[in-house]
Order: sequence, then structure tokens, then C-alpha cells
Amino acid sequence: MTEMSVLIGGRAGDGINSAGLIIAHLLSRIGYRIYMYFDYPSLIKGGHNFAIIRASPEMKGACRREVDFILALNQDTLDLHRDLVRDRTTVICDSSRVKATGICIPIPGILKEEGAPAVMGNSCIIGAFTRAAGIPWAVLEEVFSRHLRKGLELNLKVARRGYEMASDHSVIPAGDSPALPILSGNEAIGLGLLHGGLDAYVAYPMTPTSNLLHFLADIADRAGLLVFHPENEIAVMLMALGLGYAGKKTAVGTSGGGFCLMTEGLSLAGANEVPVVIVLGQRAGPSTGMPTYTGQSDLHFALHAGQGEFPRLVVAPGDPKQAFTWSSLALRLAWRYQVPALILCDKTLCEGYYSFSSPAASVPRIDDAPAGTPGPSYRRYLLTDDGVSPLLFPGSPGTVIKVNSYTHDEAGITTEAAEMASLMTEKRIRKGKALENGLLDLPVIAQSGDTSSDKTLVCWGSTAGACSEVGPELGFRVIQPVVLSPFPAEKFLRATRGTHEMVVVEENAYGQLEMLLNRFGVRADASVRKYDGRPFAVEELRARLMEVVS
Amino acid sequence: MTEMSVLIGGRAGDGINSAGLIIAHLLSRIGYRIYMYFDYPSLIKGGHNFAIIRASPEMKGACRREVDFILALNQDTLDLHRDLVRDRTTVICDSSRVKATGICIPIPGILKEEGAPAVMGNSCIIGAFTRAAGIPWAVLEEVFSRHLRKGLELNLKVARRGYEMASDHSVIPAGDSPALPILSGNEAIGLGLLHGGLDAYVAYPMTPTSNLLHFLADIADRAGLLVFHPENEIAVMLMALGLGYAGKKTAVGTSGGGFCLMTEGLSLAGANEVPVVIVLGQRAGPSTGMPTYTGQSDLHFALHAGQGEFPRLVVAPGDPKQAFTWSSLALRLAWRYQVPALILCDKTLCEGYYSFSSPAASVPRIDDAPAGTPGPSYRRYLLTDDGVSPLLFPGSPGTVIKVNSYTHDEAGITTEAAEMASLMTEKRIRKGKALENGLLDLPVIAQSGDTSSDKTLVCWGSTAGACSEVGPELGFRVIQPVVLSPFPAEKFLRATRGTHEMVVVEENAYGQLEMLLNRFGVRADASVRKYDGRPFAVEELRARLMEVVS
Amino acid sequence: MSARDFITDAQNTWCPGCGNFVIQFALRDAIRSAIEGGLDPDSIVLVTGIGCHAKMADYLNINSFYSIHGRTVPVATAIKMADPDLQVICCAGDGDAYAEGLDHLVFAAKRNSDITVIVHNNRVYGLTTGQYTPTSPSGFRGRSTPGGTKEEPFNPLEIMLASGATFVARGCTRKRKELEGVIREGIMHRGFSFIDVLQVCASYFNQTDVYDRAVYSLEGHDAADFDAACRKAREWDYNSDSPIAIGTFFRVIRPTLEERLGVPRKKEGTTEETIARILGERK
Amino acid sequence: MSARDFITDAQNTWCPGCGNFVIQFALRDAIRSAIEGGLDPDSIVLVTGIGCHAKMADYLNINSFYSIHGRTVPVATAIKMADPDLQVICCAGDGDAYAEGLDHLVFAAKRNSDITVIVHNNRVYGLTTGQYTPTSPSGFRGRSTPGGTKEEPFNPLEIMLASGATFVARGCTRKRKELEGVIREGIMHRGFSFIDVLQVCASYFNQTDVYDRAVYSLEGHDAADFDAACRKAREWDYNSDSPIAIGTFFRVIRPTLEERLGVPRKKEGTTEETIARILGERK
Ligand SMILES: Cc1ncc(C[n+]2csc(CCOP(=O)(O)OP(=O)(O)O)c2C)c(N)n1
Ligand SMILES: Cc1ncc(C[n+]2csc(CCOP(=O)(O)OP(=O)(O)O)c2C)c(N)n1
Ligand code: SF4
Ligand code: SF4
Ligand SMILES: [Mg+2]
Ligand SMILES: [Mg+2]
Repeated sequence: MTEMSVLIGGRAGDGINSAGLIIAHLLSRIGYRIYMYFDYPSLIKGGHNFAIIRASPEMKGACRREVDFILALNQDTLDLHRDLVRDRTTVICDSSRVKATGICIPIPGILKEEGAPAVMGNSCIIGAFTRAAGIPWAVLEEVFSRHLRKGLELNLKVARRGYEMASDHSVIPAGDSPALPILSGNEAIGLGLLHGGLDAYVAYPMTPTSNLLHFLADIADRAGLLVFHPENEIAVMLMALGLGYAGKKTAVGTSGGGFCLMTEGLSLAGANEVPVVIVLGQRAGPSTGMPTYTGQSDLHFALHAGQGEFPRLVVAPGDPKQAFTWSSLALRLAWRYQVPALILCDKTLCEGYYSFSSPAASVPRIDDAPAGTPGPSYRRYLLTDDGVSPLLFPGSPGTVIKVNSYTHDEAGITTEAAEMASLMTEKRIRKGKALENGLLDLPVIAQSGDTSSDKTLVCWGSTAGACSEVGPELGFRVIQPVVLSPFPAEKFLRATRGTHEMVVVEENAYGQLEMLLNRFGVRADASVRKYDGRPFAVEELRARLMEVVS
Repeated sequence: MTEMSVLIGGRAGDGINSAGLIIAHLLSRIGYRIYMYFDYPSLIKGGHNFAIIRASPEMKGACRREVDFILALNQDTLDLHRDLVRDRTTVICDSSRVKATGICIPIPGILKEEGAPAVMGNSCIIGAFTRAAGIPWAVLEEVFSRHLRKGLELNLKVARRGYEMASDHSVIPAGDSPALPILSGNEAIGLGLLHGGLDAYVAYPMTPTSNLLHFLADIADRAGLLVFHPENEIAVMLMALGLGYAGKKTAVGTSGGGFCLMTEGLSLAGANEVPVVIVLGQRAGPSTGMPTYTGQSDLHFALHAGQGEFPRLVVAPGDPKQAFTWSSLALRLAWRYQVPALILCDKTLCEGYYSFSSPAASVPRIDDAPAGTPGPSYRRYLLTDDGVSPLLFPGSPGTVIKVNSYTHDEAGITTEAAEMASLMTEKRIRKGKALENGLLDLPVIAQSGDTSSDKTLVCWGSTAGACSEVGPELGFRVIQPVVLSPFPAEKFLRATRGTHEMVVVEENAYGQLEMLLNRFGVRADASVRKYDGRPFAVEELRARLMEVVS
Repeated sequence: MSARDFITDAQNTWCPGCGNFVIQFALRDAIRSAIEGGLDPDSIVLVTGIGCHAKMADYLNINSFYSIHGRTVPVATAIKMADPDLQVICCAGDGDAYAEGLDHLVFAAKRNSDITVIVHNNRVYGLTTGQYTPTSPSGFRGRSTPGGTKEEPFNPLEIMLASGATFVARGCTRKRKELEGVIREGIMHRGFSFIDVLQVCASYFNQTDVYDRAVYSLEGHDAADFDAACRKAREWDYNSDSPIAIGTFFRVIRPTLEERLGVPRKKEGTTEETIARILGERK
Repeated sequence: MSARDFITDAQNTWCPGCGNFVIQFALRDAIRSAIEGGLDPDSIVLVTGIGCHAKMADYLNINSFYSIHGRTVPVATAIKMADPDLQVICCAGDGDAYAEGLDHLVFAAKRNSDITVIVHNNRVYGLTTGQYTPTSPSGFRGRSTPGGTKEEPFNPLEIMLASGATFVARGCTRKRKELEGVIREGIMHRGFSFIDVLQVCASYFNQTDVYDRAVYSLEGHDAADFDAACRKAREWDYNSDSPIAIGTFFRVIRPTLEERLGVPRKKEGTTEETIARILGERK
């Protein structure tokens, strides 16, 4: 069984994302693992959208620079992606809008005959694809019936017309792995948070995490979640701290600009020790930048945002499995150590779709901080050996619970005494150490490739997708630190021991992971950086790596 | 001629800051260089306030742990500062409030007899001090007449009563240097900005930079400045960018919490290339922390604040002379390279008072970015060799000037094209390089002590005061990088060449400068850190250094 | 619970003559009488901003969230959402609630979040030593406006009425008894309660004489009449020299945010089951 | 300058049927007629937020500051302060100006900053694909509120009137001519001009039918009468099904912020001299 890629493209508003997802499910059903990349400009209608669905026997996390099928709902799809077309590529198109040789379907005519709306053109071309790829009609029927919210019958009709107009063209052999769920990174984060015990989610929409808000709002009722979208990100963050103070495990989600507005609340969380999780979806910056394109340029901002010093957890998952695991762990660690935790992701991960085999059963269990004893002697900031104070929430009988943004004493009363200020700083440092210890047994670094190779590729976040595919091919061991704060320096050094040549691959211009590694005495021999908002394609990364290594 | 220190203490609301400043001027007039530290809790009345005035033949920037005179308006002044009292210390106190042996003046009685308000108790005790220190009465008269805003006559009367009740006790020999102006760090920054060409200052009050707002508001009329205090820091930052877009050289001032709210605007400035200067006064954090106490814990936040990547200038002056020079330069460099510039200071510098010899004449001249040519072909983001685009402001005849937070083309129109995104990122990188080159001839690193010593002390910001005094005594060469971004790594390495033992001294817990140095391969052998909100005293630093060095 | 119990041992550092003392005791007594009426003292949560007013969090021996400048309201809204059994009270400043964080106030009113916001409106930034606020009179010479402000104050009551607040009142620290009354009423009100308290700042804006002269208690005013409330609110514009009414300007009962949100429904099955079910749908 | 000149070559990506087209052409024509009346085209500056509305900055060939979400107003205020000869216009969104950055709007009104704010009020977040805004009707099922919002909209006109705005108007994209009229009036008004434009969002909240049915032009309304303006503003609460007036609700002339600030006085002597003088006083 071999791998294959399908590109479907059309105008913004044509529903390319959903169409891509249907194709993903078709291929999933016949035994493949799926990765889907969706590319769209920041506008509602009119621009060019496309999705690339890659199907392989093994999970992949990046696209290739060639496609086996190209489904063109507009001329741009062919014109803009000529470089992806090979001799073997099957072209399927809407003959009314596209000039091409291949399977050309008069979609508007069919829609008219069937009395179907324009948006069902997708189903028609998908029908044609199904046939061309040799996928049994029953598979399409099943996928449609599971994944179309409405108009099933009409969609099937229209698809059937497409199906009938095509012929077995480039039959894809079926695999035998049973179909896995297909999840976006955002959904994996959401489910991971749920797994970690999420009670509430507060967010103001911002690409690429808006869909996390939408997803959690959708499942709020059955998951028993409070989901709230307030006036702006300042309110989001402060609401999260109000909820946390009252005992609700809360996460927020945003992107760079919104995160800026949360930094004052983040520092507050550092000071008042109310746990909170922040999902920070990176996109191409600075400022508004390219809202729907990807980037990895907020690492140091995430590491250092907020005035003053306090421990924080920063994790950067590279795929939905890590996203699930580390979203669950981030929430639990935040509550165990009463620190803010950031889940640093990016557009590629958040809005990409992946076959997902749930790690739910294997996520290590981490308990909340010890509960305090209610009563008049409760002190919210009790100085303890590990810096972690027992927790109680308002409403506890006979107990006064004071949290405070000022430097405070154990009871939470403001102080400006030099000694108490030092003690509280040292408490926070101890908490940070405790968090570091708490991470010792967790999979803070992901590895792939030949671990005895003397060539090491280091990457982080979603770039791990392309890296873990290309790196091993080129003889690299691939190291992806998932936890970036507290940075697991010792484990990292151990993992890279014996390295002769180190390349750091990042989707930014300044080499932010490299800057972080430098702090720990690690020097890269070469860097591969990309900053045009598009994730690395497999071939592109391979070529770039071959340029820089000896 | 020897040096001496005076401590004056009383309750919040007693006017200790002004009294300290008068004492500073008395000592300045008789030929000393002055450093004054003012210590007060974050409240208006009721707590204990004190000022320590240190007078020496040479400029100093830190206090000693012993005083020659202690002027006590309340009992706390004696009780809380016993450790500063030596045998030789002359105690002068208000006998109605303080139990002590020394020169005890029945201040309330005197005030009553003279019909003077309570706040004039200061003048009375200053009169006594003047006599005890052997300072001629005429000096007091001159200082009062120059520096009291109102009630000169009554103040003189009251002072005279104090003067007459004391005797020459511990006569301070007069020096012969003519009196210098005495300035706070905030004032030095304000004048430096003015020197750099400031047109407008926008701020929301926040310790320790509120006094910069007050100072600039006070001189606005004669300096032709627009000074505005809007609804919050978000508005502050965005107003600054509006002013900058319209051609006004603008600075803003804040502290950590307010800076958080400015970070989104900072990233905008990085993207739309509108110059702005941010005065960021550090204080003890995290969050509200101890608003009137000092700290150096916002360095990395300043270096990395705002999503995405763009060049920025970060300077951290250590004394008013550097503050003046680098505030002027920061504004000019911001306008030369169209980058945001941060002046990173702290409570010690901002609210400390210092004898000041103006470097105005020697501040290097830096021109604004080249002006564009008005007309329809003007492009705000013209791609140039050094990344700097010619500037024009709205109102230019026949010219359309578009700035944009989105990724844009040369004309400022939004684009999401991969190539243009890369080009604009590279433009910003080139601008950063040009800025780096522009810094080559500037005094980006300050040094003192024996530059051939193999023991090096590294410090930054106001901590340079204590370090440049103690370091050389202990045989250190002292290196203070004033520019922290773009970090002058090469110059730093050159300045520290031959170091055998390096100690980094900072007023924070995590070693933020050290973390930065680590990035450039510099490893410290020892660290001296302090995080209780109080600046290093000379003896304290000496002892801490002696603990850590071999 | 005795009166003493409500005050902590924290050293009080308000200036002598500061109106905050009056608010402190009025609030304490309002709480005390609410407790006598059945309120559980453990269920009270105080949220403060940053400013002189905010020291209330240190001084009152009740649950408290000493927040940051301008942000009492979102914190309080969320605490109430988290646990509708809690009784959430904000002590905010005028710089705090009307400048730095005005938007939150408008939104809490719009949502009818069942919290009580007491604004210590001394019409000056106290803690940062005397700058103008949105309710300082025009021409106010503060430290950031030595030549006098160039703008008129706004009228917070009008803005709250326009925003949908269901309880709008004004108190004054020169009228302790009346103040306690509106605070108690505000706490008891089911829905968003807004109380603007004209507070004497002894150090930076001592309006004692003005308030002693101009303040009078609303009488014969129908708090159910929105138009009358608007008219009364407009009687004094925080600038000119006119009579200043205190008391409850407006009161109406509407569904609260928390009532409308409902307590999140009990989950069907365990979290693991929910996750498994959702994954199943994604196949 | 011909009509064409005002439109750039940037590709227009608004959805077919979007009300933004109407605002674009109404604004262009209002500007054009102001230019015919003597306005210098080079002196116009457009400030936009982030959202569909904001693309106006790309599409109109005039000076522009394409700002960030929610922040048109402080940018615009500052540009006007920097150079009172400039004519500053904001195109803001309802999410933008009423949610993210509401406070700035209130303060611009309070200060009577001489800028014109046009809010493209489609009562939805367009660009982020359909979430509720502060003016969405209650129960609105957006992507963040699939079960319907649990709050009522606020009425931006009421808030602006309460905040001291000196020009308050409403337009609708279904009435292009009238819209052009209020925009022109707003631009000409000396002082803060606020124009709420009911804009059809073809993709996420298409209120064409409602507006076609309910919108009518104010007639016989005295825009100098504040109480009448309030009454008219309250006629429709952005929620219920009642007649929707468009036109100028309120207009009054008061000193503007820029007039009151004055242009910073000419400096006495050079900067160096000023610095030297100040240093002298510090001796
Ligand atoms: C974001 C932020 N900006 C500024 C400050 C500084 N600050 C502290 S209190 C205060 C003003 C307080 O005024 P107000 O809210 O009226 O309270 P008051 O002291 O008068 O009771 C300011 C500006 C801050 N803490 N945080
Ligand atoms: C601080 C911040 N938060 C969120 C966003 C994401 N965002 C962009 S546009 C928008 C909503 C736009 O709605 P509106 O202002 O009503 O404009 P419309 O698209 O409807 O014209 C949001 C939430 C952002 N850019 N910045
Ligand atoms: S400054 Fe004013 S508000 Fe603050 S404590 Fe003193 S009198 Fe009260
Ligand atoms: S989403 Fe709505 S507002 Fe945005 S362009 Fe489309 S129709 Fe217009
Ligand atoms: Mg106040
Ligand atoms: Mg909108």
C-alpha cells in the first residue's frame, strides 16, 4: 500500500474545508491515515482556498509537493498549483469554470437538474473523485451519512451524478487499518482539556483558536462545560482567574494580539497563584500579520510575557496526540502547582486535520494541589517546602480566602516588608522547582529517527510533522522538546549527546528555539528557517536540509 | 574632603522627599556631589518614609549602610534604622515625637509659636541640621529661596529657630566644586527626550514613571510639548502611534502592568514601522507587587514583548547622565530606523536624585530617516538596501500614506502572498542590522575599574551605581551594557576579554541579564541577586561579592 | 459574628479624614445586616481593583480577590458565574472602573450579572497622588494636568442607565446612614447593582463642603420609572454647582446572566465516555 | 480628482451583497462632495480597525492607518491632536468599537474629539465567521453561542448620548442616499461625530428584510433637543421588532478637544536653551 495526496481547491465560500474533510474520511475509511492542510486567506468569500489531503499507511504531519488527484472548482486551483501536478496526477474539474484535460464535470448543469444549491458542487466533484479513485460507492454513502449535517439525500444524488460521470482512473488500493477519528488540532486540545478536568472555557474569537471556542461551545452541554465569550481578551483572562479562584478549572484561548491583552492577567496569575491555562495559537506576525497563515514566532513572548518573575509551564505539542496529552497535563499541572500554563500551538496544528488514536488511557494522572483545611487558620499562601500552598475555594465554612496581586503575607494581606517579599519570591521559585520535578517522569521530549546518529535535527511544535518524516530519511535523529518552560535542559542534553552536527528547524526568522537552546550552551551548526506563513512541505524541508548539512 | 550621609525620616505625608531634596541642595551648595534615595510604601499617609542623602566628592549611585546624621521626625526613624547608626552619628529629632539623645527640638512648640503649619516641621529640623553640620546660614537661605515654592519667609523663620537650638556638632568640611543641578532619573529621561526632539508625551500614571508625566506636564508649555493622559495604557500606546504616524516624535511612560497593555500596540509599531519610545520603569513584581520598590525583573519581557518578530531598541541607563544621553538617542534612533525603542529603567533610577552634569553637548547627532518625495508614487514601505523606507506624513501634497498592521506590500496594501511576506520580514531584519550598525560608534557599554583585571563584574541599569563603586574597590573591572537590544555581543566579548572570573549582579531572582549573556556563550562564575525591592547598599554588595568570589 | 470580626489586623493607611473609612463601615454594617437577614458570611466575596479604595480587601475580614487596576468587574462576574451561591461585591475606584476598565462595567450592566459594584468615586486618582479622573470637574488641576483638564466629566449614572443596569444608586461618604442603605439595597438586589459613592478624598480633592451643601436624599422619586431616573441622573453633571441627589435612582428586576446561563447541566456519563462518544462521531 | 481615483486596485473580497460596498460608495461620495466643498483630499485620514469593515483602508485611495482590532478611536484622536488640519474618519466594526474597544468610543465622545466614527454595525463578527456582538439580538445563535446568547444587546446610540457625543446619527446600508447624507454631515460636524450604520452582512446576519421593512427616515425631529434624541434612540432597542429611525438624532456644537488643547505654544528659544534653563532651576 502506497501513499497519496489529493488537492481540492475553489473560491472562499465554496466550502473547501468541509469538502476536504469528506475526502479525508473517504480515504480514512479505506484504510489510510490522514493529514489535511487547509489554506485560506483571511476573508469570507472571493479568494482562493485549497485543502491538501494526504493519505498514508503511517501518520504524517506535513504535505508533499506533488499530488495524485487535483479537484478543481475554479481555474486558480490548476493555475496556482501547477508545481504540484505530475504526469500521474488525475485532474477532476468543474468544466463550467475550469479549462483542463481530465475528468471534467458540468457541475452547474447537474446541480440545476437536481435542483441542488451551488454549495453542493463539492459533493458532485467528490462523487467523481470517489469513482476515479476506485473507492466503493458504499464508502461514500457511509461517509456522507455520518458527516453531512443536512441535505443527505440531495447530496448523495449529486455525488452519484459525479460518480457516474467518472471512471476508475487511478485506483487507490485499500488498506486494512480500521478508520480512526479525524480531528483538528483544536479539537484535540479541547478534548485534552476536557480529559484534564476542564470546567470552563472563556475566549474572544481569534484565528487560529476560534474553532476551539466553537468546538467547546458546541459540546458544552453534554460535557457540562461553561463556555463564555466576553467583551475582549482582558475580560477573558480576568474571568478565567475569577473562575479559578472559585475552583473552576478554566482555560482560555487566543492568538498573539489577544495574548498581549492577557499578559497583565498572566502576571496576576503568577502573583496570586490562581491556576489558568492559556491556549496560544501562533500565526504569522507581527501584529495582525497574516491571520490565517502559520508561524512560530511567539515562543519567547510566551516564555517571558508579564512583568516580574514567576514559574510557568509552556508546552508546544506537535501533533494532535501530543496536543491531547499535553492539554490534559497542562491543566492538571497548572492545578497541581498553581501556575499559569501555556499551550503554544500554531495555525498548522490548530486547523490541520489528522487521524487520531486517542492517548486518553495513557495520560499520566496528576493530582490537584492538596486541599486546605477549612477554618479560621487557613492561609492561602502558606509557606511550604515545595512552595505549593493548600487550596480552598470561597464558600468554605468559616474560612477567609484572600488572593492578592500585591506582594502579600501568607494570609494574603498586602505587605511591603523586605523579608516577606523575599520569602514569597523564594516560595515561587520552589514551586517552579517542584514543577520541574513533577515533569521528570513525563514525555517532555519527543524523539524519532536513529537515536545513535551523530546528526541531530531539533524542532518544535507542528514543524515536528515534516521533521520527523524527513529527518530520519536523511539520517538525522529528531528531537522535539514538547515542554519549553521549565526547559528540560538535562534531558535535552542527554537526548542530543553524541551529536556532531545539529540543525535547528523553525518557522520563524530569528531562530527562537535556537536562542533558547543557546542559553543552555547548545549551539546549532545550521538553521533552517521559514517565515512566509506556509508550513514546510516534505520536499522543501528535505532540500533545505540538504543545503545546510555537510 | 570626606563623604557623608544624612537620613531623614517621618510619616508618609510629612514631606520627607522634599525635605531630603533640600538637604541634598544644602550639601550640593557646599561642594558635594549628591545621591539621594527615597523609600516610601505605596500609600499616601501614615506609613514610614525616609530619604538617605549621600554627599561625596565624586558622583555615587548607591547608599551606604551607615549615616552621619539622622533626622528623626518620628520614632520609627530611629527604631527602624538602628543598623545605620554609628558612634559618630549625630541624631537630630522632634522631641515631641521621638525619644533619643542628641539634638532634640520641640518642633510643635516652635511651629505653634511661629504660627506655622505642621508640614514646616521639616524646615525646623533642617535648620538644626544646617547648624549641626556647620553649614553657613546663608546657604540655607539661598537653597530655601531657590527651592521652596511658597511660604519662604515663614519657613526661614522656623528653620532659624531650629538652627539656633542646635550647635556646631559635626562640622562638614566644604568642598570647592560649584553646585550642580540635582535631578531625578525621571527628569533626566524627560530632558533627554526633549533633547532628542520630543513633540508629545502620552501616559497613564503608574509608579515609578508617574513623575515623568508630572514633570513633562509641568514644562509642557515652555517646551512646546503636547502632554496627554488618556483613559488607559491601551489608548496611550495607540495614541502614540497615531501621533507618530502624523509626524510627532512621541514617547510614552509606564510600568509593568501598563506595559502589558501596550504590548499589542508595540507589536503594531513593529509591523507598521511607526516609531515610538516607551519608558518602562521597573518595580518589584510580579503583578502589582510592591509599587514603590525597585526591581530588575522585566528585562526579558521588554526584549520579547509583542507577538511576531521585529527589531527593537532596548536601552537600560544606569544613572541620569546615561538616562539623558540614551533617552535622546533612543528617540532619535527610533526615528532613524522606524523601530520601537524602550528605555528600561527602574524605581531606583526614576525616583532617585543625583547631581547632574549635562552631557547635552556631547550626545551624538543622529538624523531622522530620509524624507520621502511627495507624490503619487510614494510608497510607505519601499524596499531599500538597509530596510529603512523614506518617511512622509499625512497632509503631504498629492500623496497617499498607508500604514498597515497586516502583512502589506510596499504601498501598505494588505497582502497574504508568501513572497511579499518574506520580503517584508527580511526588510525588518535588514532594518535591525542597520540599527546595529548605527550603534557601532555609540557608547553601548559602560565600563569602570581596572580594565585589565581578570575579575569582571557585569551589571545593568541602576545597579551600576553600587557596582561601579564596590567593584573597582574589590579589583573588578565593571561592565555595564547600556544597550540590551540589539545586544552588542561583540563589544561585550571584547570588553570582557581576559576574564577569569565573572560575577553578574542583578536585582531579580532569575538572573535575567545572565540568561541573556548565556545566549551569547557567556557563562558567569557566580551571581549576586537581590529581590526584596531595595537597591543594593554599598556594604551589602561588598559582602555579597566577597562571599562569591574566590 | 461580632462587628470586630469583619475587620482584619492589617494596619490601616488611609489618610485621616478619608471617606473610605465611611465606606468601610457602611459596607461592613450593610453586610452585617444582610447576615442578620440570613446571608451566609462565608459566601461573601469582595473583589477590589488597585487604588486607595482597594485596600478594603486587606481591611475586611471576608473572602477577597485583590485584583488589578480596572478589573474588578470581570473577576466578579466570573466568580458569580462559577458559583451563583456566592454574594459578590466589588469595591472599585473611579480611575479604576471609569477610566482603566470602563468597558467591563458597561458589559456587566448589559448582561445583568448579579454582582454589586461600589465605586469609590473620589473624582481623583488617590493612590497615584492626584491626577484627574473621568468624573473630575473640567479645569481640574491635577498632577498630569497642571494647566487644568480640557474636558468635561462624564456622568456614570447616565452611562449605567444607558447600558441596561437594573439597579442604579448614588451615595456619599458625608451621609453614612444613607450610604449603608443603598449598599444594603444593592447587595439585596437580584441583578447588576451599581452604586456611585461620592467619596471625600482628604488629600487630593476634598469636596466636603460642596457635598455638605449640595447633597440631598431622593424622596418621592419612583425608582421604577426609567425616564424619571434619567432626568434625576442628569440633574447634576459632575461639573456644575447643582443639587446632588443620593439614593436609588433606578431599580427593575430582569433575568440575571447567571439565571439565564443556568448551572452547566450534569454530564451524561463520565468525561471519558463523553470524549469517547465525540471521537466516535469524528470517525 | 475623479471618482475612480478614490478606489485602489486592491482586490475587493467582500462577499457579494455585503453592505460594506454601500458604505464604501457612500463614504467615497460623501468625501467627494466634501472636497467639492473645499476639503483638501490630502488632509483626509482614514483609520480602520480589524474586521471586514476595515478593508476600507485597502480599498480607498486616501491616507490610512489600518490599525488593530478595537483601536480606531485612540489612533484617530491622536492624529487629530497631532495635526488639527487633518480630517480624520474611522471605519470601525461593531465587534471592534462596541466590544473590544468600547471605552475609547466613550472617551472620544466625552472629549469631543473632532473625528468622525462610522461603525459598520452588521451586528455580527464578520471576519471571524459569525459570532455575536454587543448589538446582536438576544438569543442570537452564533458560532460561540450555538444555544443562543443569554444577554440583550445594548443600544450604542443611548450610550453615545450618555457619553456626551455632539453628533449622533444612524444610517443603514439599505438606504444609500441617506447614508451618504449622514456621513457627509458627520464629516462636516465640528466635534465628535458618531454614526451607527446598520450594515447587512450577507453571510452571517442578513437583516435585509427586517431593515427594508422597519427602517424609516427621521422627519420633523429636532436634533438640537437632547431629550427628543434620547426618546428617538430608545424607540428601537436593537432587539425587538419596532420601527428603526435613520438620520441625525442629535447635534450640538461644543468646544472640541483640539480647540481646547490648542496647538502647543511656540517654544521660547531653542530646546537646548529650554533644557539649560530647567537645569539652572534645579541647582
Ligand atoms: C495598568 C495599571 N495602570 C496604572 C496603575 C497605577 N495605578 C494604581 S492605582 C491608580 C489610580 C487609582 O485611582 P482610583 O481608581 O480612582 O482609586 P483611588 O486611589 O482614588 O481610590 C493607578 C493609576 C496600575 N496599578 N495598573
Ligand atoms: C485583539 C484581537 N482579538 C481578536 C481578533 C480577531 N478578530 C479579527 S476581526 C474580529 C471581529 C470583527 O468583528 P467586527 O468588528 O464586528 O467587524 P466585521 O468583520 O463584522 O466588519 C476579531 C474578533 C483580533 N484581530 N485582535
Ligand atoms: S489619598 Fe485620598 S482617597 Fe487615598 S487614602 Fe488619602 S484621602 Fe483617602
Ligand atoms: S462576512 Fe458579512 S460583513 Fe464580512 S464581507 Fe461577508 S457579508 Fe460583508
Ligand atoms: Mg479615585
Ligand atoms: Mg461586525
